[in-house]
Amino acid sequence: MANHTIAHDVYVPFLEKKGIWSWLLSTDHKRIGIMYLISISFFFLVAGVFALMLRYELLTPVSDFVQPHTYNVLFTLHGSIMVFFFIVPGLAASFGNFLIPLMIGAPDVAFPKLNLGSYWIYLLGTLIVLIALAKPADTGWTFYTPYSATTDTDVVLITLGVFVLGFSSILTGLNFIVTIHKMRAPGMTWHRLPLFIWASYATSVLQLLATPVVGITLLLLITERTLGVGFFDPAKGGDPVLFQNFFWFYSHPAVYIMIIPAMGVISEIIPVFARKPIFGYKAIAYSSLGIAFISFLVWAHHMFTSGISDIAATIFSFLTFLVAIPTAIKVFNWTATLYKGSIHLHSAMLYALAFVFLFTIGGLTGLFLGALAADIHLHDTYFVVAHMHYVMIGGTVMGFFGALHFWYPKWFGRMFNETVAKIAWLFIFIGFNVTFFPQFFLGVQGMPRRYATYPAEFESLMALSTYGSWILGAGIFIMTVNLIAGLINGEKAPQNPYGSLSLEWQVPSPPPLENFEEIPHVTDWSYGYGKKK
Amino acid sequence: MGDASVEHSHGHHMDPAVEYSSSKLGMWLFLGTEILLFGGLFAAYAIFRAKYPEMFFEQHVELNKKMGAVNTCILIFSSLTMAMGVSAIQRGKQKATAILLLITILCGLGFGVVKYFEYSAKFHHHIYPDTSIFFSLYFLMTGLHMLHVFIGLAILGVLFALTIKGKFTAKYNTPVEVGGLYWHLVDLIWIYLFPLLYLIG
Amino acid sequence: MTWIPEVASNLASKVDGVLLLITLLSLVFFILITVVLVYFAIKYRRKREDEETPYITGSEPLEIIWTVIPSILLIVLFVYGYVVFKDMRTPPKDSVEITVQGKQWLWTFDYYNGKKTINELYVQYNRPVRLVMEAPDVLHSFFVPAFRVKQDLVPGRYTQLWFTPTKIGTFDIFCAEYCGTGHSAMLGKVIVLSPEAYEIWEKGVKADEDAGVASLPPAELGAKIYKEKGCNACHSLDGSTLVGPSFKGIFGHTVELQDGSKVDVDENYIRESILEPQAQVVKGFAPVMPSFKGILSDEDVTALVAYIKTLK
Amino acid sequence: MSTQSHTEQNHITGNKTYIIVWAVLMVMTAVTVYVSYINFGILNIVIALVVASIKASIVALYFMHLKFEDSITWVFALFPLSLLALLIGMTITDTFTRTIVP
Repeated sequence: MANHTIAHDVYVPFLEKKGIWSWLLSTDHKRIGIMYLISISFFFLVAGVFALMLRYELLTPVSDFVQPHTYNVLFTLHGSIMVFFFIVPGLAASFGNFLIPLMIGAPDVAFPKLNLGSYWIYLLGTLIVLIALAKPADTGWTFYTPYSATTDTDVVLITLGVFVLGFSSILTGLNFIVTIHKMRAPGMTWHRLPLFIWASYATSVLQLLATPVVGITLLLLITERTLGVGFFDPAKGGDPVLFQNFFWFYSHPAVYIMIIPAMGVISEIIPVFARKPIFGYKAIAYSSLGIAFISFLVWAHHMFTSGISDIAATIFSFLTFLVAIPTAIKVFNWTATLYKGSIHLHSAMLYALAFVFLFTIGGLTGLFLGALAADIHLHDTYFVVAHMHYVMIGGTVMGFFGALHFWYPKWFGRMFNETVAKIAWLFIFIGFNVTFFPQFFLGVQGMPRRYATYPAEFESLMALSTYGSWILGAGIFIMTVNLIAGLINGEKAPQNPYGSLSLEWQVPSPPPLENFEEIPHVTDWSYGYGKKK
Repeated sequence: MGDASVEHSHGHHMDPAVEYSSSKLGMWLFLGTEILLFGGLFAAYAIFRAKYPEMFFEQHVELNKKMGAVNTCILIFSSLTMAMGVSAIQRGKQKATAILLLITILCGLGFGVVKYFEYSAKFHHHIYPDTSIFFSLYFLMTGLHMLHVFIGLAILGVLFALTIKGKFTAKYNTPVEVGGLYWHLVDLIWIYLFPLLYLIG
Repeated sequence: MTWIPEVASNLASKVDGVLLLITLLSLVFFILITVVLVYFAIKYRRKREDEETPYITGSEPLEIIWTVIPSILLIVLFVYGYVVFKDMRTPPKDSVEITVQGKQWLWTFDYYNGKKTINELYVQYNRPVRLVMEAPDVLHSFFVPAFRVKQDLVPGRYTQLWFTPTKIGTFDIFCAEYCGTGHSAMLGKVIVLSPEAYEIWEKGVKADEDAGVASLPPAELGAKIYKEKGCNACHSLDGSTLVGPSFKGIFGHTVELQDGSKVDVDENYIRESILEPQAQVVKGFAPVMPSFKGILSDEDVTALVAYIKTLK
Repeated sequence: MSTQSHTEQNHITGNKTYIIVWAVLMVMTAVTVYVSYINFGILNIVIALVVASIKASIVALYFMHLKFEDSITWVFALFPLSLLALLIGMTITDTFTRTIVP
């Protein structure tokens, strides 16, 4: 054990203080990050268990494990919790909080108290939804009207909870934007910023400006159920499709709120383990902003069969193809970064490579759904389910797991068992593909989503998918146990185990209370690996 | 704010100039969010106004134009006193600031009182949010706006109390200016609500 | 196992063309990226800790190439998707018009000659059909995989779709927009008849299959109705619970109602439950069954009662 | 970004400017109310919205000091408005171009 008694610069790791209030009242971005990390991981596991139950029910074509209503409730909870409690706050709130000040050389975010407030609002939202579980909604996470306005399950509370969570998301985004604008260390110019920061910035803009629209939409749904307002009720002159327009105005950008931070993570992991400068820094940086911007323009591609006008469908299909371009550019640049590198297949790097591979599949299958004629056939089938999970698990969750393994030593000051981590990765990679790849075929064959029972002709592929979910579940279980075991008895982590040049690795592990003894002066970007000619 | 139980406050480490510009930028960002929160209602208004012009025309006459106009004047005046209050504190005039803030608060309350009479007149005539699409819009838009008036009043109340306590000076007055921005937004939204609902319906 | 459902409409092959082109392009890019990724990951594996790597930060020509080429391909895909979409959205003038109603959780079809069917859509081989669709309750979506057509039904307005069947046979109809508890049971069939068979069906001389109907014993007629009118979507025969109570052994049984009172399941209770389903709902089930008044004749109801009696 | 922070801090608008701004706002309010009593057809909407937008701009520029803010504040003041325009524009495009079947 090191002796901390040396006079001047006493190193107090931020994890030093104990006791529940030292957490719940802490305005330290690293502690708030951990609280988010614990919360979102908890909800990820809970919603994951729901997913396993859903898949178990789908093992056979008939209802034998749960009844259709229960099945519908389960997929509603699985979707709502995964989306609003795990993946939207997700990387942004946990790793964003932890990393943004460290990476830009700041002692904390711009508004530390507001940051803590955001977390409390998040907790409040979870509390409301917890109460809503007394009579859980069966609407699906999309809350489409008129069903959501008429079902006799409790839609009001769960949407109110989501509304509250939205404010947490908005305030976090606001905080990060101001932090990135105002708190950068001297010399940390925009073009020296780590790409995770660019990604976080783009995400924050989306959180700030897309979330209020879903807020008001859900509020309108609540007033529809409580006050008898009829904007979405055809009997009162309203339009159910309007709800979808409003909902997707947020929820499509929300997809990018979920995925862009993961893209940022990948852009950090790959150069470190390839020991190469990131290829096409500016292209990756600006494509994050580009994706964020275009994401506002494509929402109705979720609605090609919903009864929107053909003109609107055509415009949105065209714009949808545009968003594929910046995304493709990123994939090419990540791949090119590996060229002539010195590649170390650390578990974090394996997750990063899995991300590139799976996200490519997710992105390419998106083309099917963006093309008007093809989408007519594939919409609301398992093809969409598979595509969405390839982007969300293959993309975001792989990025999340990669981030967990990559920054684990920095955050907690300990190491996990690398061999076990690799085994877990293998399970997750195989399990994921076995679960979701067959669903592309199911979708093409016409198997609709959200079916509690299904025609027998789909049984073999559905069963295969269920078996895959068991492998995936096992992988996540092994990974969780491994990471928790590392916290308890892992080796002490060195300051910079991978030789990264980014600022967060230049402070001790775990970082001290206010990050830097002295605010650093930045003179170069953080990707200067390799030998300059 | 002013949560004393927070273990270690980073705020003190921040350069005041950075803190000032950060707070202002933060508030502007929040106003952007607010605009899009109202945005859903504005979009709904646009669609249903275009779909049912007759309904909007026939029903908007039920609204009391005079009361709406009075409230518009009240809010614009409160914006004036708010802006003057910010200038006053930037010059270090604490007393003038307190008085101006108080007038702003009274205007806000006055707005609330007028709105109260308007709402009760509507209820008296059995007009409720579920009466028609137009009145749904009327109640939701003005209701959400009213909620913002109340939040604004709460902020102004805190600012007023702190001004009296002498917390703000020519050097440190960020909260007054930032709070003022919020109050102006309340005015800004009303500037649109008034003609949309009362005048052109 | 087939990769794709059979091609049974004029639109299906066009949609398959789009699917095929995107599949090919996707495969090219997928293989390209995967091969390069795996090759690099193996070729440039770190062998020694002190390996030197070159300082390469990017390449403008490459950036331009991999921006421009995908952009062009994407525009091609958009245009192709749009051209076929336009076809799918433009019904020919001479289409046969059929009104479709989707409600929780069955399909009804109204034909121009006053005929009405439930969960079975009769169309003629090689003759374009235009479906005008509406929903009284919530969103539904009419989806026939073999025809590659899908369109949501939206309360408060009409939506449409069209197709020309190019294969005689029976094809699945799925509801593809989530609509509540019975969503996955909201299934139907499109029955494509040859012109001759269609003519017979059209004239209502319910020729071949229905010829003997009148003379069928009631229980057998009931069994037929049970399947054709969609009772099977919600009521099982094997005792398992779907949306509504199972028919197995229900006759002569005493059931508990929502308000806790009890009622014997006799002929009159079954009759009432078919014609006025909301009157006495069995406890634990949602009051969601539509009325079959006007859809089932008295004889039909009697036949159903007779059939339910046989389900011990 | 932080190059011009010194000017921001020091700008104090005089009360005279505020009162002029206020007077303009009041006059414009009177104008819209007056115009609303005359029937110009579709022009009523246009006039009301144009006047409201001018009023809103004046409030933002002077009362809210947007005139003296840096470019990033301008971006975040205007970008939400363009998104709002997009939301309204595209939902309207959809709603009013749906083909009417029978």
